[in-house]
Amino acid sequence: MKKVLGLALGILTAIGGFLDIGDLVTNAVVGSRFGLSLAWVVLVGVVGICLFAQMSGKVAAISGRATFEIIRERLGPRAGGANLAASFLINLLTLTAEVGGIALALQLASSVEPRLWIPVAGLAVWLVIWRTRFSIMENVTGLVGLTLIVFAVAVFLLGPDWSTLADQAFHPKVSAQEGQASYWYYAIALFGAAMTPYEVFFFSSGAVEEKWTVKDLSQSRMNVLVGFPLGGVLSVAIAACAAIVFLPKGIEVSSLSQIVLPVALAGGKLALAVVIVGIVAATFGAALETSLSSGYTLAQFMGWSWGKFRRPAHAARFHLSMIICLVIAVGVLMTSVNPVAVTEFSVVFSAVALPLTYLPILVVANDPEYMGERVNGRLTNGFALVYLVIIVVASVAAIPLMIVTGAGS
Amino acid sequence: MSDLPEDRRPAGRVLDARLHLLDRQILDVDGTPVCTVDDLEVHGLDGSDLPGGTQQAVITSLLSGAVLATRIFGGRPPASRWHRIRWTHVSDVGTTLRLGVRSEELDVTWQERWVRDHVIRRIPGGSHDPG
Amino acid sequence: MLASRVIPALVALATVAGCAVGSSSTQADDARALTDPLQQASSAVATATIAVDLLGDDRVTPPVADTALVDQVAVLDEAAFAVTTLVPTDATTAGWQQDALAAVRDAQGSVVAARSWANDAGHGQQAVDDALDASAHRLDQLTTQLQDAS
Amino acid sequence: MILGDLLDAPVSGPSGDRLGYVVDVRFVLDGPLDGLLASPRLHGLLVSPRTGTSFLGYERTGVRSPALLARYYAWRHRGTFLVRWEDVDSVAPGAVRLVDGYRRFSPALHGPV
Repeated sequence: MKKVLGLALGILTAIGGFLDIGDLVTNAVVGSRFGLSLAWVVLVGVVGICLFAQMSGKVAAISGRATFEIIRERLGPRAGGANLAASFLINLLTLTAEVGGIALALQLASSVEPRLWIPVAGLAVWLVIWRTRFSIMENVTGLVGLTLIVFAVAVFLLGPDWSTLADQAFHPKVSAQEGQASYWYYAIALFGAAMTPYEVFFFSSGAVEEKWTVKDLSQSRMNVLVGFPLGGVLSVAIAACAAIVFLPKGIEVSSLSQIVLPVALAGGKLALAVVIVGIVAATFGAALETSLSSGYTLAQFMGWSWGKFRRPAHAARFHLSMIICLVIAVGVLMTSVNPVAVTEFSVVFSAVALPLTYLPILVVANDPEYMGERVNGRLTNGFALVYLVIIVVASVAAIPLMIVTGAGS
Repeated sequence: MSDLPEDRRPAGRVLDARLHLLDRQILDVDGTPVCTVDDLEVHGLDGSDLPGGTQQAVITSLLSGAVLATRIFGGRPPASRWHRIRWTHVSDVGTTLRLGVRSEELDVTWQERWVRDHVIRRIPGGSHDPG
Repeated sequence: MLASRVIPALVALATVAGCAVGSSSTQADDARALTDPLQQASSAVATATIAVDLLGDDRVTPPVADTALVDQVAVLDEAAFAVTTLVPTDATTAGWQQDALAAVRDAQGSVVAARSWANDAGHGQQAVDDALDASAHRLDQLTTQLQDAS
Repeated sequence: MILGDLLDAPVSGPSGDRLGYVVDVRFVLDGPLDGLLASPRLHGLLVSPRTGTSFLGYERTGVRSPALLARYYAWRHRGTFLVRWEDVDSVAPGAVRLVDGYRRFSPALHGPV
């Protein structure tokens, strides 16, 4: 019984933890402009993150080594250091977006302008990192984030024309008005939103934090293989809501306040309250994960003592670097930069940086020195190579497409 | 993989520096991360560095700190800025290097101690287990 | 490795590319450059309409409606900026620009009025809805006209 | 000397002809006992005709999968050889010179590590 509960908890947390501000914004924007014609990208992204997270979790559980230790060791200080610089900056960008997302969601709940919420949100994130146990932190935000299921409920309540939605999803067409370049630019953005590198840093370091062993692998595999795809279903539901309400009216999503309107239309104030709680939990959870990831990447590269399971005094530089990152994120947001715009950039750059983290993990997952007999099987390697190609193509195409489309505008 | 003759099989374990030593995590006797192997110091047994078959050369210390910056950007730090961990302290070489001493007792962790004493311990809750 | 050096440069480039709406050469180019902000304005007015209707039906809380409307004010600001910074090629397109600016300004008025109403300070919902409808209609007409010209 | 002095240094033969670059340095744990372990004895240098890029370990270990990656890295570093430390004549900053009659060995690592 206890085992079943543990399994259920893990899966529910994975669903709730899957969505962050990047998924929310990108799916809604894409839904309002392209309907469900990019839903296939979510599928590709979800399979990719399952594969990648599963591999890095397996490496961490068996060898006890987290992702960035491996990157440093395999790529050496120069290539590894460049990788660190890129990953760290993108992580910081994502952290900024998430903290901004918390503030925007709190604005919806209170009408108090986001600039007043930003320092509060930053402080709250830090307090949780400073004082709360890892498992509590992960389970609470994950479970509360599960309330985002209201997007899926809203799709049914809106009573859409299902054949239109199915037609968009299964026979993707690019409207003449949007153009091929925009379509593919948003395809990469969606892919980057589903496969953000911080999820992998967090997942593998979390495995070390929670002291996973080989025994925990089947549980983690279930969490990933069931939880992430269900999280992907919620992503598509967000896009569907926007496709049903906004696409016919020619409305382009550019703010968080628009994303919640279809839910209110479908379910009234109650649904609205639930979705706001869900967005706060999802962005707050992701803000925790990205802050920790910035500490993890830096500490693992430098060989510092790290981990939430230690007292802050026993991982001093790790905690100091997270404090500095949060201060920077809050500082950037206080310049009145639009968090939604920051989010859009962060997901695209996530796609750009993905090969840098993916390749070393793939290599180590095949190294018997680390993995013993549990090296990747042929099937996993087959999939992994297909994804290596997809990831490299997306990474190379992202920036040219960004320039051609003027960042999708 | 090549037509070259096989080297004689050595008596001890073979360690290729880049593959097995450099950039690996160093853990202390309690399993606390200390630093990474940023470079290695090698000396001849008679103290000179000359090759030429007259004498053996061995690794005397693991280095960390400023040598990382020079491995990335080039150049060579002055010897005064090398932080050494004597090979004497190494107890095991695997996917990590284990030491037989505690992290506290080593020179290389001075920054960690400085940040701990001047910043982290001064913030309330910094010395307690997460609740 | 390349990424760390190239990214900042490309961000700058992308930003510049994104802002390069201002200068254009033919009538068709001008029409196209004006259509984008007009569609943006239409999107803002349509969002405002949804927000007003939902508030009228008591399906959203006042803070959400207010936030949605403020966000649309910001979108209209962007649209107005894009229209005002266009350099027209000739007298005809200069006329279009004036029309577009008037339509966007009108939309701004409607959304601001809607926000006043949402904060219990304006006229009744009917008046607000009518104003939004009229703005939407005006924007649509002008957009169609410009699309035909481009 | 520190290892940074040796790694990536150009290697030339006895007559000054350029042979390649030091891509790795091989040690063997059979030196005099130093604390808990034997000290690692400098056994030889791995010299590749091409420079740069990490090996990712493919060249010398038994790792063969994913096959495409393994083949690519093995191909990039074809021609790599091992020279023993006895066969090194001198190490000046940025230059390694080998003795007359130096011998090349296969760079492969023996058995499971």
